[in-house]
Amino acid sequence: MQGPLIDTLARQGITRRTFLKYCATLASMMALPPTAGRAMAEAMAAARRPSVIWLPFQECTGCTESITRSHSPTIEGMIFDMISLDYQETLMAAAGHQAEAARANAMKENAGKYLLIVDGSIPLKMDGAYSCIGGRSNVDILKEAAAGCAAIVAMGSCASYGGIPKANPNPTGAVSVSDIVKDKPIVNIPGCPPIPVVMTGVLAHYLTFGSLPALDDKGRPKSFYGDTIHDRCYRRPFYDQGKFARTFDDEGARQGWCLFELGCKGPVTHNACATVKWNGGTSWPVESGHGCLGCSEPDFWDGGGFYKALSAPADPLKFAAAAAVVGAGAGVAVSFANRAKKSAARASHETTTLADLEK
Amino acid sequence: MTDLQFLTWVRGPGLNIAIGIFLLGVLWRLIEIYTLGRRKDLAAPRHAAGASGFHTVFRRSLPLPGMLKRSPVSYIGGYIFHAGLAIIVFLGAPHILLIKNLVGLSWPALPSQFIGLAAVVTMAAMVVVLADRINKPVKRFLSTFEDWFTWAVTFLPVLTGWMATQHLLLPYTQMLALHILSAEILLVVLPFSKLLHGFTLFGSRWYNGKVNAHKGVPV
Amino acid sequence: MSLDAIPIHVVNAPSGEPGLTGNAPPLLRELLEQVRRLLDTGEPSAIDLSALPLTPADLDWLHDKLGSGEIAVALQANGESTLNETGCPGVWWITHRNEQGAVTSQFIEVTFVPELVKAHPRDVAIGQEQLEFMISDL
Amino acid sequence: MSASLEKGIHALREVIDAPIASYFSSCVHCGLCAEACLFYTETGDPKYTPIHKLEPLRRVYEQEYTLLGRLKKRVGLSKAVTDAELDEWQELVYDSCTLCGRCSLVCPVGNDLVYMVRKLREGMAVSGHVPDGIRNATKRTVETGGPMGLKWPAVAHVLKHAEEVTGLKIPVDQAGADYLVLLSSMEIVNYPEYIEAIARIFHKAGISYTLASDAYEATNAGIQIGNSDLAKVIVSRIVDAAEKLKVKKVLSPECGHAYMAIRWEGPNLVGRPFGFEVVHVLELLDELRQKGVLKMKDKLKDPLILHDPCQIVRRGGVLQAPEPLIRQVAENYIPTADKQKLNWCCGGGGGASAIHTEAAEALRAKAFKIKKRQIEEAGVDTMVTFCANCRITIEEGFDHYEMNTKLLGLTELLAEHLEPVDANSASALP
Repeated sequence: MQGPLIDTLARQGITRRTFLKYCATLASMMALPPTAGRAMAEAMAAARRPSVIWLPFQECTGCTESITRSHSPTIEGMIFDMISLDYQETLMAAAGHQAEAARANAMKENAGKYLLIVDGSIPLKMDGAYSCIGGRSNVDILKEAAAGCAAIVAMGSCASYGGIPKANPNPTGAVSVSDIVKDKPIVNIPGCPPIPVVMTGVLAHYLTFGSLPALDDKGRPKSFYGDTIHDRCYRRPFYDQGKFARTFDDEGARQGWCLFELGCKGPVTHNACATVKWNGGTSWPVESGHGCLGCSEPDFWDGGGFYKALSAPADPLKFAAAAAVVGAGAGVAVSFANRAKKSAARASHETTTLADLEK
Repeated sequence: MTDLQFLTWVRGPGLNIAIGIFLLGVLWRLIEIYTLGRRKDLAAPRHAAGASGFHTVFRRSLPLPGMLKRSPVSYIGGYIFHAGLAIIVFLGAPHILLIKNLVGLSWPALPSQFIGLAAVVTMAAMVVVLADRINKPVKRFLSTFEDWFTWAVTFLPVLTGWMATQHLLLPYTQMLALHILSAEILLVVLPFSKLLHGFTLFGSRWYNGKVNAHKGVPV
Repeated sequence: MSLDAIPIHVVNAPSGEPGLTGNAPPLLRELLEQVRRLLDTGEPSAIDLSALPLTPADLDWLHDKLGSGEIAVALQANGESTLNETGCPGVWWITHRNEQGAVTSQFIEVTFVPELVKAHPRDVAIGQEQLEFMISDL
Repeated sequence: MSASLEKGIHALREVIDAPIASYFSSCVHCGLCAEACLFYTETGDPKYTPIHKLEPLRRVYEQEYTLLGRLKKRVGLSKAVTDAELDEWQELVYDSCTLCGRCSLVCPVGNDLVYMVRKLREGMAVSGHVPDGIRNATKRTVETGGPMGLKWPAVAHVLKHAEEVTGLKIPVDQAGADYLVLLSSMEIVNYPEYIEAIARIFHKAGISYTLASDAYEATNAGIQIGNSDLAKVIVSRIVDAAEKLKVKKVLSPECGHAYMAIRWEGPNLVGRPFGFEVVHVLELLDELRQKGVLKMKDKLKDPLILHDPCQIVRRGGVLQAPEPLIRQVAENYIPTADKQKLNWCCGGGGGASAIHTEAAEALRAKAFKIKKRQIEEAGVDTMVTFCANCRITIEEGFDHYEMNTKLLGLTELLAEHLEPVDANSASALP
């Protein structure tokens, strides 16, 4: 499978025009200038395939599913043809020692040049014993693989921020890639799972320009995570008008009104779902009638309940009643003291005489 | 602490603590104040139309003839920012939802653009009122640390709320968390500062009206 | 079962979309600049319509203003794409759709012929091979 | 802490109540009360802001009756009230406050500021932080019966003169009369015409009345200095006399503080409701006017304005009587913009007119500018009022600004224009 990507694609029945069209759309999504589409296509068509090592840690394989099941005939999938995916447990034919050997080999041959993709969080408790591959802990493998890589792509919320394994009370001591690796460029592609085109967009950028795209303060590509779901949501006008669905089966829900009151986390969630949508642009959670869970934000699992509106208390009031009782008690106690003091003052009143007017 | 953790804290434990202190403080202070008692007025009362504590509670919301001209900024600025705060707090959709979650009552909201406008107008009025406090000799003379502090504590929730919805300066999540935190600070400060006037003003007006109504003077 | 059978649908299309924002007219000036540049230097350029805050009404307005020209190209490549010359020769309205028919991106290109329409030399070379093969078979 | 200061704090501890607690908790330092105070509007000095005058009371309230205040005091965050401070505040509480109560009308949160000043004076008085003028007036009232040291023989002399002028008998110590008529020293000394006017009007109306030789003085310096014990001593004389003579009603003279003392503070000072009614002379006159008894032989033509004394109108509740009465006798009455309960004080109430220090007199003169302006804006040469204390202060103001304005007492004015008395009436002198 060596040679320019375009030939590989041609063999799979993807025409040059289809590829150009795809690159134009990809550039548009990544907020690159219109001319970048062609530059991208040219660069990628002729690109040398970089070695990619994909390490799965404490994960559910949802991220891999998302990428590999992206819409037919999988242009996104085709992008993977332009990389040399030297290690991906789920996809590779090799197993056991063979697989491990393949990884070791790729790392050695492409030292300092390979791209490392990680999905899943890394458990640290009990010396990382919660998740091991071939007898070695994830943290160990990560440190070794990271040492020789050019850059790391943290795929999904687990690798980016710890994700569900890190959810309170975090029994395995799960952490993100960036918690462990500090000296390599890391791009986070959070989401549970992430949107496939974001993944391919980042790969395309890396292949075209030899660098990672511009990142925000949470290490996410700005082009996809720059706006919140709420900002781009087609139901946003209903929010502005104050029209809300109050249950999942009321008139408001049928009318397609805003799901804020049903706990939609769109306003605090940065992702591209509202514009890119899912399943080849078919739909996305809000369009299907369910609020955003906020899956691409750090610690979304502990964000105070999926069905609780953002402006509602995250927990039920715990000590309001007790505080009221204590306050009333304090007030009554002070009032008793005050009344006693005042009565005492009145009782000890000395009738004023003229002499008292002098200083 | 991540943004979302911060937001979740202010929505959870932070809110719990703030509402707890608020309830504790308000009850304590109100009981402390109103149980101090008052002597019965033994003089034979004079009755006059429009003279009662109840009347004064409402009548005192309007300036006395001539006063508007003497201190237009206090009155107009004061009306605008009090009305603005009321509109934002009681007619903003997320706020109504919060109230609904806390006490179960709910009513229709105003469009968010209108609330945004109200916030801008409110902030403008508050800035003008602050400038007036700095400029006017009497206000400056009376002002203590508490006056500046409570101004800031009242201003910040409006500012952060508005900045959050307009996506200014900080990401929405951080700004929203700061907004909620600043509102919580306001709740905590309220019972122990002059902001308690939101409650005691009714008592004060009523007492004033009542004492003078006994003499047949509608005040 | 089609998607329409699912009884959740937007009865009232979200408002805010109709109405002109005033963002479209300046684009005409930009196009004029780009056409001048094309004539002076031969350099093609493009405007990414999906990256701009344009409402459907804005797009309709723009579409109406530019009108339609003589050439309309339809490209079947992973969904249909249309590359239509507008009433202003050299200005092309390009819409890419996915297989579901949804618009994925939309451009106005200022060029003599859109790059996508031209056949690439390497593809032409493949065509040449095919023709030679056909002739050799005669 | 000095013994006198201790007494002062003790007195404040006794008088601080729920309204005061509510008022201090409501104040937002908006400063609007300053705009209602003539000492501020005429001087522009922010220290005359009414709420500032109450600072010592606020601190005592906070330190004595709030939990936080007690804690703050304990850790030194709230400093105790000192003699030096009260000394400084004496000017603010007495010289520059006439208890006019205009501030209580404007406070947007509803604070009754004058209510608090009156209470603060309880503490100021017993801790000795009072101006000499008011202290001496109080002493004289308690010791001799009146603030000017006037004794009964002098009063009897004035009464005799009035009888001669009017030709009417003025009853003294007559049990069972309808009205016990009270006077104020100022009227006796400066405006004896008032007594003549009363004699004529009562005669005309055919109402029985009496004076009491042991309770002729209605003014009460005790409520001005702010000491309830002494005020009680003074007011008790009237109560005792009224009860002894079994009168139905007690007639308060025009004097504002006298009315306040006997009508509103009286029952609270003696600690029980009165068995008789207290009526202000204008209330009686207005009642007579409505009955058609008060007929004028002619009317005053000069354009004039009315000065509504604070303690009678704004603070006393005699709101409706003055205007119909002035219209009864004056053809060209010009209502001022700030009239009735909104009227501006003359600057001499609350005992201020008794303070004769140079500074206090200068301040009073400054404050008087507001009255001067009212007169000038109305463009009149005549002002009518119905309070002896106001009259003295206003006359002083006229002198100070060398104004040629005429000042008239309402009751006298009415008496002067009253239809002639029927000489055959029963109460006429033989």
